[in-house]
Amino acid sequence: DVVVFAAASLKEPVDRLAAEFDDVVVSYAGSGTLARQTSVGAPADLVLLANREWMDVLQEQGFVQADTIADFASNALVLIGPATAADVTLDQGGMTAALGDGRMAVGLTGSVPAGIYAKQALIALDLWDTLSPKLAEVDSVRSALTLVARAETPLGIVYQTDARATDAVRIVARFPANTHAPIRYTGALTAQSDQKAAAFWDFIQSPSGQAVLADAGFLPPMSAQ
Amino acid sequence: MLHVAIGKSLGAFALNVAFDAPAGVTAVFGRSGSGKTSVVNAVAGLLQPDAGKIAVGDKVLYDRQCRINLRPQHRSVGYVFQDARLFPHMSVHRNLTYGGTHDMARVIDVLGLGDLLHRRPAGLSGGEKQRVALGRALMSAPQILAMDEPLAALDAPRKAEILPYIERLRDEVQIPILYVSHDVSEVARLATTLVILEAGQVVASGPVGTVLSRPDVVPLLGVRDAGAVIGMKVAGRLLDDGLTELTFSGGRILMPGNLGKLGQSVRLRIPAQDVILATEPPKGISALNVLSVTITALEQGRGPGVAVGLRAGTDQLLARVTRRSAGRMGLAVGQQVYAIIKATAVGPEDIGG
Amino acid sequence: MLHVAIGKSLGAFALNVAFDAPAGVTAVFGRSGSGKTSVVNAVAGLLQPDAGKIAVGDKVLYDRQCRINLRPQHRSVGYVFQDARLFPHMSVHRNLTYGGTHDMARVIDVLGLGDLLHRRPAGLSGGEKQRVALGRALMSAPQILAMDEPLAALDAPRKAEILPYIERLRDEVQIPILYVSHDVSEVARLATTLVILEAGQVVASGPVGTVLSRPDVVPLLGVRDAGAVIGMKVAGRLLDDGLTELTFSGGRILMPGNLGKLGQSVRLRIPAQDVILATEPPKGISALNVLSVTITALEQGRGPGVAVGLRAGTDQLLARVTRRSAGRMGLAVGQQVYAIIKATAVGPEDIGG
Amino acid sequence: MIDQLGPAEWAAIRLSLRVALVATICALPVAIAVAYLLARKSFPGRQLLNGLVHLPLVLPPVVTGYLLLVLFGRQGALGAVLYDIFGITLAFRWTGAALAAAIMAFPLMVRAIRLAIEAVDQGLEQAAETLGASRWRIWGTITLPLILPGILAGAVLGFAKALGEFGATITFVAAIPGQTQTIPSAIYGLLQVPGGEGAVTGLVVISVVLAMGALLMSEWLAHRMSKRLGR
Amino acid sequence: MIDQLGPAEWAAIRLSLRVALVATICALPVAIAVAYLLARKSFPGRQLLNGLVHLPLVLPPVVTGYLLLVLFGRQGALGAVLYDIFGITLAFRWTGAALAAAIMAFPLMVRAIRLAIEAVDQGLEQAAETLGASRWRIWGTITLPLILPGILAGAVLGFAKALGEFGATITFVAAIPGQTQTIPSAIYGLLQVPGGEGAVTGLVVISVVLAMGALLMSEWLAHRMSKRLGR
Ligand SMILES: Nc1ncnc2c1ncn2[C@@H]1O[C@H](COP(=O)(O)OP(=O)(O)OP(=O)(O)O)[C@@H](O)[C@H]1O
Ligand SMILES: Nc1ncnc2c1ncn2[C@@H]1O[C@H](COP(=O)(O)OP(=O)(O)OP(=O)(O)O)[C@@H](O)[C@H]1O
Ligand code: MOO
Ligand SMILES: [Mg+2]
Ligand SMILES: [Mg+2]
Repeated sequence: DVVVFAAASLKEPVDRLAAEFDDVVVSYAGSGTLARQTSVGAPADLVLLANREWMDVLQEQGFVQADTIADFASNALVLIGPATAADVTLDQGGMTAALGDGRMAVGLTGSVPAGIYAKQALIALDLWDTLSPKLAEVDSVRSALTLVARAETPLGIVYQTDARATDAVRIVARFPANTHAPIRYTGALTAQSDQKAAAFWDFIQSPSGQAVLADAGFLPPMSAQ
Repeated sequence: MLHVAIGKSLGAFALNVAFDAPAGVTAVFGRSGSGKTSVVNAVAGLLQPDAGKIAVGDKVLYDRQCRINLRPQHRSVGYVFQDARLFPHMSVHRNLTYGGTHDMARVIDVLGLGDLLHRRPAGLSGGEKQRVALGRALMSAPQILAMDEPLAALDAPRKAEILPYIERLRDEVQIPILYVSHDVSEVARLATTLVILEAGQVVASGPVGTVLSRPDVVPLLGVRDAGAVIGMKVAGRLLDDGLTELTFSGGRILMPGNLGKLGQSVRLRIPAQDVILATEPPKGISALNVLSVTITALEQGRGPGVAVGLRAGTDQLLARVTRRSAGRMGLAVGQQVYAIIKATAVGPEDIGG
Repeated sequence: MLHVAIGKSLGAFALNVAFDAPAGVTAVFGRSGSGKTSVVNAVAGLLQPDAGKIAVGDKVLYDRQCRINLRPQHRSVGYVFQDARLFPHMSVHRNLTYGGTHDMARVIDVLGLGDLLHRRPAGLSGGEKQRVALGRALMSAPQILAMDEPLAALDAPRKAEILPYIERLRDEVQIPILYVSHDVSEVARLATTLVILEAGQVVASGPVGTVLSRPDVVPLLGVRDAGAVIGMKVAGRLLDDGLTELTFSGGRILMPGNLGKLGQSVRLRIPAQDVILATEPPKGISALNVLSVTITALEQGRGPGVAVGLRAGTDQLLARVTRRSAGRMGLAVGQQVYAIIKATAVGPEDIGG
Repeated sequence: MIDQLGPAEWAAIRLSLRVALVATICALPVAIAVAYLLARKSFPGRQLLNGLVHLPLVLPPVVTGYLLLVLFGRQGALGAVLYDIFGITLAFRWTGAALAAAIMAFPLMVRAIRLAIEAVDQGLEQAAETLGASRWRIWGTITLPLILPGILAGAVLGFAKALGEFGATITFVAAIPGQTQTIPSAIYGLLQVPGGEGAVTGLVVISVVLAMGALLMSEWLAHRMSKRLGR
Repeated sequence: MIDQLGPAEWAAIRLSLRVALVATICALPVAIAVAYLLARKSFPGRQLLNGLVHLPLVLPPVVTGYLLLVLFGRQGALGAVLYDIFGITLAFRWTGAALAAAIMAFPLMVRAIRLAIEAVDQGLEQAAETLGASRWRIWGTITLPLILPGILAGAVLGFAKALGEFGATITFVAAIPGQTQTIPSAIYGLLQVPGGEGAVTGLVVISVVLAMGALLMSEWLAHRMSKRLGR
């Protein structure tokens, strides 16, 4: 079997991609967990991470084939609110008004990729100092989504792809791409991978593969934009 | 004072018991599994009968028909459990005062608990434990005291250590005492009333003297334990010899030891096997007590013994002789004979106050 | 056969015991806390002494100096615990055969266990439990049998049910038996040798008859339990009367019941308090046994009693009379008197085989 | 190791201690009551209650966290009631973290205490009854003191579990530094970034020391208690 | 609910059962041995062992998972030995999932069994000694049968915990469908996709039913056993 380690937020499209092949199995987890597992010799043939930094670590240590590293998708950061919420302007006044005495759900701003990007965007928009005490940091971007969907928090920052997951939320603002580092989904074949893994990796990057990702709301990789 | 008339089925075992316990000690006697503990538990409220009534004086503790069933807390039954059940995490003093401090000083004094107060139950000997349990029950000011084989777990010296306390209790505390036991000499020494249970039924009950000399009760008690219990008066003391003189309707009897104050009533148990019969007045004999008696009954037992009912004055005595002796002496009902009672043969535990 | 000489300190308690137990029953007697169980545990290997030696025949079980200390598994001590300790999760049959199947059929027969084999310990009465425990120990083919108060937890009827089994054992099994008890009548009935412990020390030991009639032992036993134990022979049976005739150096004695086969040796305990003395041969009296005896000692006790040592033939008897009687009859050492022993006064548990 | 801990980590340590202590102390009476019910009473739904108590043990912690959110969130059935009537908010407060920790520790506490209650000699309680003591007095003076060692064991076990709880806590109340970021959520964050190992080790050592300290103390206390009972 | 479960979910259910069963069965003998040591023997390091056993209870599961990865990964101290000598790989295999589950369940099992051992009347073992039984025979015929109810309780508790374990498992062996994806990691994955709630509910219900079933069965078995002992 081809074993793929993929970031949890990729589950929807990658499941569909894998279904095209008979013998591809995918294990989902947070990018940090995947990277650490790969670095102790996990039997992964292909790793798909939501975080460039970990890929660099894996490359340095020689766990991945450097020449196969490539971006295969990107994403956008959005602000979500409950289904009934109105659009929010991304400035001090708009944000505080929308927030009221509630909190804003984000991934852990120190470690979860979606949280790291959210922090960068808020700093760039000069909102960090005002909003950082009002954050509710959670272990994954999906937990942030759940908090908004359950109306526990009036706002949350997630990927554009996540916002599509439930009718209980709607996108109330989009963070301009220049407010945060590019959200790059990077993949690479591991040192132990074989021909079949390469075929799947090629398929992901092929137009039909890209169509599946686009269908799930992902954007094309930065290089292609 | 205490009226019990209850029915209860416990699995295959059916309890069906009715008796009245007047003031003084009522002994509940019977072999293992006969239902003694169940009766006491019902009185204390730890076992709910299926039917019947339990009352102390005019306080109804349980009445099926009137749907009265007081909780144990409200029954004022001082219960001394066979296994003491002292609270292991409390000092003796806290154990004693748990249910109240009624008559505290005197209870501690009577039971000799003064030196134990600051110790813990785990460090007490079996006898000490039972004394504390007794004290604890008494200090809760009970209207009736129930003791379930309080001495069964103890060896003879410990028993001897506690029995006098219970006697003092009976004489000093004016409440009915329900006393479960399977030891006849304890029963004879302490009880005024005796209830004998067998398989959950009362097979005999009444004043202890009457019950103990009933021939049909003998097999329940064991042959060696049959005997008469006679009320006597202390008539004098023979100081030189350390003897006490007792009188009763049939004459006088000398007993070793100091058996109470002059004029006091005492109860003396005379085991049937300790009575020797003679057709002529014996002479030069070490037994001090020779009574002139009339034979009222001769009953052949299963073994080699013959039970001889005797009348001494208005009291009944019981003697047990071998069939051979009975034949050789030509014993017959109505015959006048001499009963020889060896003074030392009646041990201290057979002499009740 | 069994040699014990050990020292052990248990907290504040110091055990220091030496005695030899020949074949037959050696009773270890003493009040609660005197160290009886500790001795038996040391023999069985459940308690390691600090010093000394334990041997059965020439098999050394423990020797401090030679650093021998056999594990309980290798001691072949059949131990009957006071609390039976039957394995609750096994049938009686599996319990019995746990340690072996030595002489299985006979053990089951002797102890009357046939009907119990498929039951579980929880359903057994106390007496049945002890019988199974005994059978289990026997079937492990022990070289010595140790019984720690096997009857203490039982009521009188249960005791009476088991004692005959133990007697048959003593007579049929040729191994030494160490028998812990605090009941003199049990001891007198079963034991050939008696070891009395007090506070971890042996205060008296020797043949049971000798020890029981030692005046200094009387306070350890309790006044009522002193008495002679005399070896006798079954000389005849008076079938009509259900009596057995026994002879000994001092004459003949008639006892109720069937006390063994013709010619068999039996041991008879005659409690001092059951002997009446007379200066003239008594006539027309229900007591069957009148022996001509010589007074060998007169000992004034603390109470109103006088202990009278008697010689009947070559055997020693003990009588206890009141001081008043002793005075009135003018008893003196060397005097020839008559001892009257009431046949029924010796109960079955005082007659040993 | 320890010197690699920044102020955020120390805040997490303080908070974790508070959360675990409060969780243990508040859950204890409930655990005792439930253990008592399960040990002593038979009522319809007894096995249901037993199952419910064990649920947090069986479910993945995230699911438990989600259920807590559904029940105790602002829109949740119980959460709304708590807020409207008592003005209590659990969401994103350390109190919510304590609730999550308490619920996860609950099965362990109940089991330990239930065993202790089942071991109490009911004869002693009967004796107290015949001495006229009310049910509550019996409970307070006989049963409770006798099961104290079991309660202690349950409390320490619960405390240890509460210190280690992560999944349910972060799902229910997120990880707000100083308010809901406990040691485990700090550790989780540190593990997600390259090079966080040093601080992780420091935090792990501290939580191990705390939990083991509690454990040892409880064994020592239990030993002393049983000595006092003269066993 | 149940009908929303696809083949991957059913595979996860089968795998979870296998993992939980194997974990319980393999951990049981070790748990019994450790419980016996803790209950009966005093040796230097006893408290250390006690602490070690409780460690998985205290640590966040992810940390336990990482420690397992570090120890039992192919590069790990123990993992390398196991591989070189026995050819066994644990990391990223279902056997590793079983190891993780076993380690997380271990403290619960040891505690339950230890209590049972402490409650055995040693007088019975002494009686067996005097009957000539060897230590092993005593263990097999007396001690073991008497502590069976405790072992059963420990096993079921461990089984329930093993069914629910997530953090350590996903960290140690990832969540490879059909190989290491257990019910909890399947739940985690489903929570990441739109509309996964139906299947999540199905999985939750199934794991609750499995654990509760085991729990009820154990209570019933324990009841029967104690009846057989005539209590
Ligand atoms: N809850 C119960 N269920 C079934 N049978 C019971 C129950 N309680 C008692 N029994 C039975 O009732 C009978 C009487 O028991 P009880 O304890 O009253 O006897 P006892 O005379 O006190 O005996 P002992 O002298 O052994 O203490 C026994 O056969 C006992 O097995
Ligand atoms: N392990 C121990 N540590 C301290 N003291 C002990 C220990 N074992 C026994 N003792 C003490 O040794 C003494 C003798 O105990 P032992 O059990 O041998 O007495 P016993 O004669 O069998 O008493 P009983 O008739 O009550 O069974 C007692 O005072 C007891 O408290
Ligand atoms: O689950 Mo991720 O690592 O935020 O894409
Ligand atoms: Mg009883
Ligand atoms: Mg003893």
